[in-house]
Amino acid sequence: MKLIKAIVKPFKLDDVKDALAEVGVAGLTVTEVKGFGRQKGHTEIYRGSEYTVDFLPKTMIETVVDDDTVEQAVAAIVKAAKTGKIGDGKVFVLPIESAIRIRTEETDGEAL
Amino acid sequence: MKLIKAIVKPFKLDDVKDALAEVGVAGLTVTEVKGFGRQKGHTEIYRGSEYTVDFLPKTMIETVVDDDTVEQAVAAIVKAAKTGKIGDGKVFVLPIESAIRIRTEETDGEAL
Amino acid sequence: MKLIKAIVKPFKLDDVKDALAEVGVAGLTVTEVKGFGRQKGHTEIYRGSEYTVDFLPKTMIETVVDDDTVEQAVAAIVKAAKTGKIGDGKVFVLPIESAIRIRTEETDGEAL
Amino acid sequence: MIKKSLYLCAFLAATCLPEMLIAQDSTQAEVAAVALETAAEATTALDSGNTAWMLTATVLVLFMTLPGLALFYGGLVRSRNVLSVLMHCFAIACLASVLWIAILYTMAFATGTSGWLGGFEHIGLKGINIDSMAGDFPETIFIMFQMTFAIITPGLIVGAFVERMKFSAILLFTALWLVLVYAPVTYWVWGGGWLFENGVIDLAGGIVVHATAGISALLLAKMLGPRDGFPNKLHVPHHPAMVMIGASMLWVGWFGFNAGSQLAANGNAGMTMLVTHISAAVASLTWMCLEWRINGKPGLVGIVTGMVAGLATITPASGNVGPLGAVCLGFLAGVVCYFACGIVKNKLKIDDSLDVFAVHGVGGIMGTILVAVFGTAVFGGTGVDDMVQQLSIQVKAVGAVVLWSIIATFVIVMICKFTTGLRVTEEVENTGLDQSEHGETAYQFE
Amino acid sequence: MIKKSLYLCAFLAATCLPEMLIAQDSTQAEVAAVALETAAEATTALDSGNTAWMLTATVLVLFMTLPGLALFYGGLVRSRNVLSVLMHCFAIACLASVLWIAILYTMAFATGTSGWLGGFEHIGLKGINIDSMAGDFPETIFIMFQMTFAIITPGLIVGAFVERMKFSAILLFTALWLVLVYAPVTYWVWGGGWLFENGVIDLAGGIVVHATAGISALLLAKMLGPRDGFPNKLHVPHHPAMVMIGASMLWVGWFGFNAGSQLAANGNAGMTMLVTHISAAVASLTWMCLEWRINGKPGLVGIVTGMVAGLATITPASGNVGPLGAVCLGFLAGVVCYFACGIVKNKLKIDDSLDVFAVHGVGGIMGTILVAVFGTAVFGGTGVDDMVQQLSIQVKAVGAVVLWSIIATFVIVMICKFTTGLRVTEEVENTGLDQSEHGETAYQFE
Amino acid sequence: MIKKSLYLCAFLAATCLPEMLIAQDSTQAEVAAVALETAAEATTALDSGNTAWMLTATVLVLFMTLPGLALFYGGLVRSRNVLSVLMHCFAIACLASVLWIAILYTMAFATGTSGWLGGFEHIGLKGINIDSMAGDFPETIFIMFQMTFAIITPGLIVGAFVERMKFSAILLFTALWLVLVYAPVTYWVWGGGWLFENGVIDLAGGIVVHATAGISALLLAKMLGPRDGFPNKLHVPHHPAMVMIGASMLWVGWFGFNAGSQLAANGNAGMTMLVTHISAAVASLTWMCLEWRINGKPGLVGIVTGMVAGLATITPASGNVGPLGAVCLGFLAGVVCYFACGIVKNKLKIDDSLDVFAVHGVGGIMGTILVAVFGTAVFGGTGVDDMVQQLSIQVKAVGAVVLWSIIATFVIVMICKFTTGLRVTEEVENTGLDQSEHGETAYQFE
Ligand SMILES: Nc1ncnc2c1ncn2[C@@H]1O[C@H](COP(=O)(O)OP(=O)(O)O)[C@@H](O)[C@H]1O
Ligand SMILES: Nc1ncnc2c1ncn2[C@@H]1O[C@H](COP(=O)(O)OP(=O)(O)O)[C@@H](O)[C@H]1O
Ligand SMILES: Nc1ncnc2c1ncn2[C@@H]1O[C@H](COP(=O)(O)OP(=O)(O)O)[C@@H](O)[C@H]1O
Repeated sequence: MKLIKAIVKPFKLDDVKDALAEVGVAGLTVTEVKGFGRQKGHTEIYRGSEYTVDFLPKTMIETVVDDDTVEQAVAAIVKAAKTGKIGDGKVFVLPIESAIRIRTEETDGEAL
Repeated sequence: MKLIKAIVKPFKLDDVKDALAEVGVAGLTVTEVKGFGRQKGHTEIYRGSEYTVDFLPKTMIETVVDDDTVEQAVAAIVKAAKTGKIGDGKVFVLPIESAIRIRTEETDGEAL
Repeated sequence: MKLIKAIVKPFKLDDVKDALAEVGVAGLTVTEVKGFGRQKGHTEIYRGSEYTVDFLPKTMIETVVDDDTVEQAVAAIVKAAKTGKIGDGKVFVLPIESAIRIRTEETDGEAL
Repeated sequence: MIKKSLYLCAFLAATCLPEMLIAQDSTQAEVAAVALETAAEATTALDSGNTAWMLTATVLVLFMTLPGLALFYGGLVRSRNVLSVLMHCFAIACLASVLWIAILYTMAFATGTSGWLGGFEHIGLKGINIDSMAGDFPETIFIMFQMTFAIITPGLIVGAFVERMKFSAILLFTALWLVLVYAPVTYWVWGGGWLFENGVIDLAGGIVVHATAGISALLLAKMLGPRDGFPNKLHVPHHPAMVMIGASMLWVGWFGFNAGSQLAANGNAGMTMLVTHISAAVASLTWMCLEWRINGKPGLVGIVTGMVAGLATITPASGNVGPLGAVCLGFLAGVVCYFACGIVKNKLKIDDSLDVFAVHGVGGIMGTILVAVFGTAVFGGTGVDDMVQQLSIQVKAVGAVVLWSIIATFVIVMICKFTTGLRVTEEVENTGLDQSEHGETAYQFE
Repeated sequence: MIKKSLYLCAFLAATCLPEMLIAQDSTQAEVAAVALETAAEATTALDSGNTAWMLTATVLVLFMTLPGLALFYGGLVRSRNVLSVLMHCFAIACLASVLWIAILYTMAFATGTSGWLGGFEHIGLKGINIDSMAGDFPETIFIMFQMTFAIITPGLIVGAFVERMKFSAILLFTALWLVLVYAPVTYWVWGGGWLFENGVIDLAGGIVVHATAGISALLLAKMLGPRDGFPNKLHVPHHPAMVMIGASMLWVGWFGFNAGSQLAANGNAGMTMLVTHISAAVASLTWMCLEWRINGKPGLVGIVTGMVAGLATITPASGNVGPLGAVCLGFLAGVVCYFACGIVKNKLKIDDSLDVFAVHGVGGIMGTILVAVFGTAVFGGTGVDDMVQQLSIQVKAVGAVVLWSIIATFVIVMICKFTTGLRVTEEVENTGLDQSEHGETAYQFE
Repeated sequence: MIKKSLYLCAFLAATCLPEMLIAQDSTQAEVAAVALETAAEATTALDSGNTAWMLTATVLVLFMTLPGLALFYGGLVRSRNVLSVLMHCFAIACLASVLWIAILYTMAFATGTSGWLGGFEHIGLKGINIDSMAGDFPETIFIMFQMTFAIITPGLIVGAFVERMKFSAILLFTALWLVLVYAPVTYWVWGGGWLFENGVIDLAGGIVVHATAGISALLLAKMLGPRDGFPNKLHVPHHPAMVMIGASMLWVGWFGFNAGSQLAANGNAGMTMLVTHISAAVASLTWMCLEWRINGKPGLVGIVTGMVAGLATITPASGNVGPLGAVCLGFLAGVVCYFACGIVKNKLKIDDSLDVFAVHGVGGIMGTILVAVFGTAVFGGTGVDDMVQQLSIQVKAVGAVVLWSIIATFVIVMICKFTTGLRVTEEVENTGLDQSEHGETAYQFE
């Protein structure tokens, strides 16, 4: 099992969710985050003074998938989230050692 | 050391925290997240139109524990967070390579 | 590649970001979290009644770096985030199996 | 629901009978203070200045509830229940408005045949037209002005049952309470009823508004039971700024409430405005200093609570005290209500969640009684010649109203219990009323 | 931009010519209802009470837009667009104010040479001074009072184009719309023009405000196209509490709107206030009950929408109906506007995003027509003697104004399309207008 | 603390002596503009219309501070300091109220023995009763109306010291500032003092309110030092919608401020309302256009700041200019204050955090001086016959008041420094004042 951690542009969330559903991933957890990277922040100007806003709003999608679904899932995310413009984000894959569904105490593959 | 990542129903946060304290886990980090899974979202109806709310509010609890505490900690979380109803959430366990406490620069086991 | 997960005091975010930039880490993702640890929460008193606030606002910084940058990056974070007072936070290091930049589909080292 | 409440009315009427016979002695109010001649009798010419002020005052008092009180309360609850609180206040306002024109106004202000209840000649506003006068301004405005009081009074009770009471129960409770408590007590005190006859002083509702709401709130909270987590694991107010916004609106609106109750733009209204303001300011500072001293930190929720306490306390007295009396009442409001909050929670162990009783009930009752003291010339007041006699009238009035509020509220709550049910399920309480009862989410910041 | 709009004026003037000749027959308004003698002619003495009320009413109506309407609308959109909505309302208010004194006031209220457009004698407020009177209060206040109507009317249209229209287009649209639709229609109905001559009833703007804004909003929404995701993937209102705050301000401000339109603090104002309130309360409860029944849950956004529907509906009728008529109108407002919302979205498939047409347009038109019914003595109303005749006048008036609004709005939208452009790019829409168009972020809670 | 301030009073009194002797020549104001006869002298009958308007105006001005100004400022700071700003405004309002009745009112408005300070006959409101009149309305209302000015003026200064000043220092500063700056200057200009004698024009407080607050704010900000991160690493306003809500309340309330200062509901009040509104609208649009041009994007915070600048600028002039003058003043307000913001930050490098000086100070001073120009008949104004002479009076008045504000503020800040201390610790600043100073958290959205 792997944890896929994708950081994408906020308005792509629905597309990514749908794309994941299509490859059979039906569980995910979403966090509103702020990102800093090549895409530079912006300045907001109030009363003639500039304020630098370094961080941009991003959405982090975390989903745990079976080993053999990882590739498809990552591909699905990349496809759905891509705009081709800077700031599209990243996908990271981390190892998971175990998983458990709280309601049923099923573990690992069954827990997803 | 392991990172336990538990996604639970928001109102269970206090119970989980207390349960973890009981098995000696006294440090944790909490994020408000939105979850998508078997438990379906809901519709909100405004002025006669339906709006689908796919994501449900969930709480993500992350805690790093020693290898030999993992099992108890997971069990404690599961017990405290369970309502038996759909949407109770998951617990994932990830490997951690190192830890450091910023204040003292203690590392690994001592850092927790 | 590793994922560095640092939980720090919120007002240290800018310092940490600058410190990371100095060691060449220019991508990171930030989440507002609530922390529970040795630093105890506080009580707020409204109309003569005490309300315990167990959780303190913290900022979680996640950054994925090359294996050979990890040490410097962790050191930079620790240095920048330290106040020496309780509640300074932790740094955890997790293994990453793969990374991909959505925009270009570059992978691993290139994706960062 | 309607059948049941009618039944109750009958029951209560029967209960009241003996008392009514006793009260029969008291002659009818010769000239009702709130001079309500029907159009036929109206002789006073319309005064456009007073009319302008009463229009404005009416707007101000409505503003106190919508959105003032709603925000004051809404900011104090958890974020998952804030919409429900706003909904309670809003729906109660609408319901009270409709009941007011249907039946409450006539029960409260039409000339009655005994000292216990007004007549029914104006049922459904029968007989009211553009030319009807209330003194030197149109009766329609008097109806509206008084309606805003009937709106805010059950609104105040919301603070007692937030985060756990069923919406249907709230509506039923409100309707019955307005009919059984608010309308009769208004008649007794303002409409020419027996307390009015006795010469009770209550300019703007220490008895009619704050005592009734405060006592009923306490009893309702007790019967409803506490919120999950009471008293030690409750959550902090989710939005103190919202509390402050609401409180500020209450402050400015309260000038309509108190100075408007003089029913004219004159020197009395001016003095009422002045003493009202002074009491609010002094009570705020008093509460702030107490918090600073006791908790180490002066808080925003605290200072604005002090303000509300100061306003509730001066309300009945604001037509009789002078600046000195206002300073004293404000100070007492700050001190007494501050400690009352703790007592209700820690000694009585009642989850009167937003301190309706401790702030409004205690304040209103205190002001009602103390007007007998601070309304004397010694304290720069006017209208109280014989302090002791007035004191006894005031105490009697408070006693009677408190007693009646308790009896009626008890009955009403029992009715709700066995019809709509009182509380939401534990699951609903956990999820929050916004989502579960109203299908909405308060903050969707993406 | 200015050149273009002048050109348009000329074009429209030419178009109107034939109609104007026909209308020539109608004699000049002998005594304009809104009695605007210039200072020279003024003979009525100033009444300080009426003046006080008109000052207050003006403040109340401005408060309806700033911040009332802005919040009512702002809470309904996504959090990434809330500032843009507030900005629209604010900028429109400023722009309307400047245009009002420059040219709109004279177009709407100066004595014209035909029934179609007011004169130009007060261009740039020429000839107005401290002593100018409008009846028994200063004309300056009349100018201000009417200005607040010219502010809120284009403000209402904002609800049709939120989350996607270019800011520059909004400004241009508003300017042209005020000149081509608002000012003429105001003259027709209130300023002594042909509909006024015909005896149309519209106390506070069922036609002038709600019908014009509602129809234009619908057409604009259609021409602009829907938001991304319409109709099935839209996002829920981001802040229902903000909606309720705004709605409450609309409610209290509406007393200035309706009762202020009586231009005096008298019995008419009182009755207008009363029926206005009743309609709002009844419509709110009606809407709430419908939602409860149909969706299973009574929501906050719903109840306050009902309130607005009730207020829009009573507006034209509030000078003529009695309490019973108000109850009926409120009930109809709740039912009809409720279903109208669904029809616009699901049947017409127009993204009139915040239901400007379904709530304001439908309500205003309904009230305008039904005043002929409920204004009769049978329903306790006043001023309508011959129901059938009045009905025909009302329908004619609505028809003419709707027609003109459609024509003019179509032309204006085309102008905007070819000058400023109408819509933001898809990327801007995705990012949100706050950031992209105004460079700001609404909520920075760290 | 009290001892110290008394000592300071004595010191200042001594300092003033020489000047006082010089001023002795000027005869007592024969008939104070703000005609304050004590009850004994009152002969004018009460006018209910004017009374109604003054009651309303008082409510409006209080509303400007609570919650208007508080929100305007609160939205501009970081989310961790918003409650502290609301607390500052609220506590200052209460403190100013109490001081006003205790001592400030008599210092400002009782007949003094020199042109420098009012008498002490009304200390603690001694001698004021229900029958006391101020012209044709009750003196109690005049006291309240003026009190709301004493509330908002130190409230304005809050913008200079947000996010870093100790709460105790704020209270001490406010108390001393009201006694040493506000009350005397009010007497000079409005209470019959030497500037009043000289014929200075300042209808509603360009000098008394905006110049004093603006200058003192600038000096205080300088002495206090900048916030951590100034000027390049500051944080954006956390809640522009809150800023806009507050600004809107300021706008509507400002009609009470300016038109209320005419102390009657008459043609003067009407014209004042009109020009006030025009200036606000023009300044808003001007600021918006400048931002659009210079930054590429018109922002919400910008347009509402323009509005405040427009209102501050017209304030002193609003009794004398006509619509044309208002357009000019509005335009100048937009341009000059816009650039003043940048100058204070970038040239003077003073962290006058919310631009109190650049907006209020500069605006108020500009309006005070330019009333001599735009108040002439040439620009459609009234009351200024000799422009040059009036100009010299206005400049002299501004000069004297600015000088005195600087001296007194300097002394007061030094006093605070050595008693309460001025600034919170760095740790407190980092954590935020809400938590550290007031023990509360602003937003708990779970
Ligand atoms: N090394 C990293 N570790 C964690 N998150 C990162 C890293 N680099 C970028 N990110 C996240 O990805 C987002 C997009 O990255 P950015 O460099 O701006 O654009 P792109 O992905 O198109 O190259 C950032 O805002 C940040 O949230
Ligand atoms: N594969 C997954 N990866 C990450 N988070 C998941 C995954 N599946 C579920 N979750 C999280 O767990 C929550 C509960 O899951 P759900 O399937 O609704 O109910 P249950 O856990 O009872 O089967 C979801 O809302 C989501 O936040
Ligand atoms: N075992 C843990 N797992 C995850 N997060 C932790 C853990 N221990 C502490 N934290 C996080 O680090 C923060 C600081 O820890 P704390 O024990 O209060 O102080 P210190 O790091 O100075 O010892 C906590 O608020 C929490 O967010």
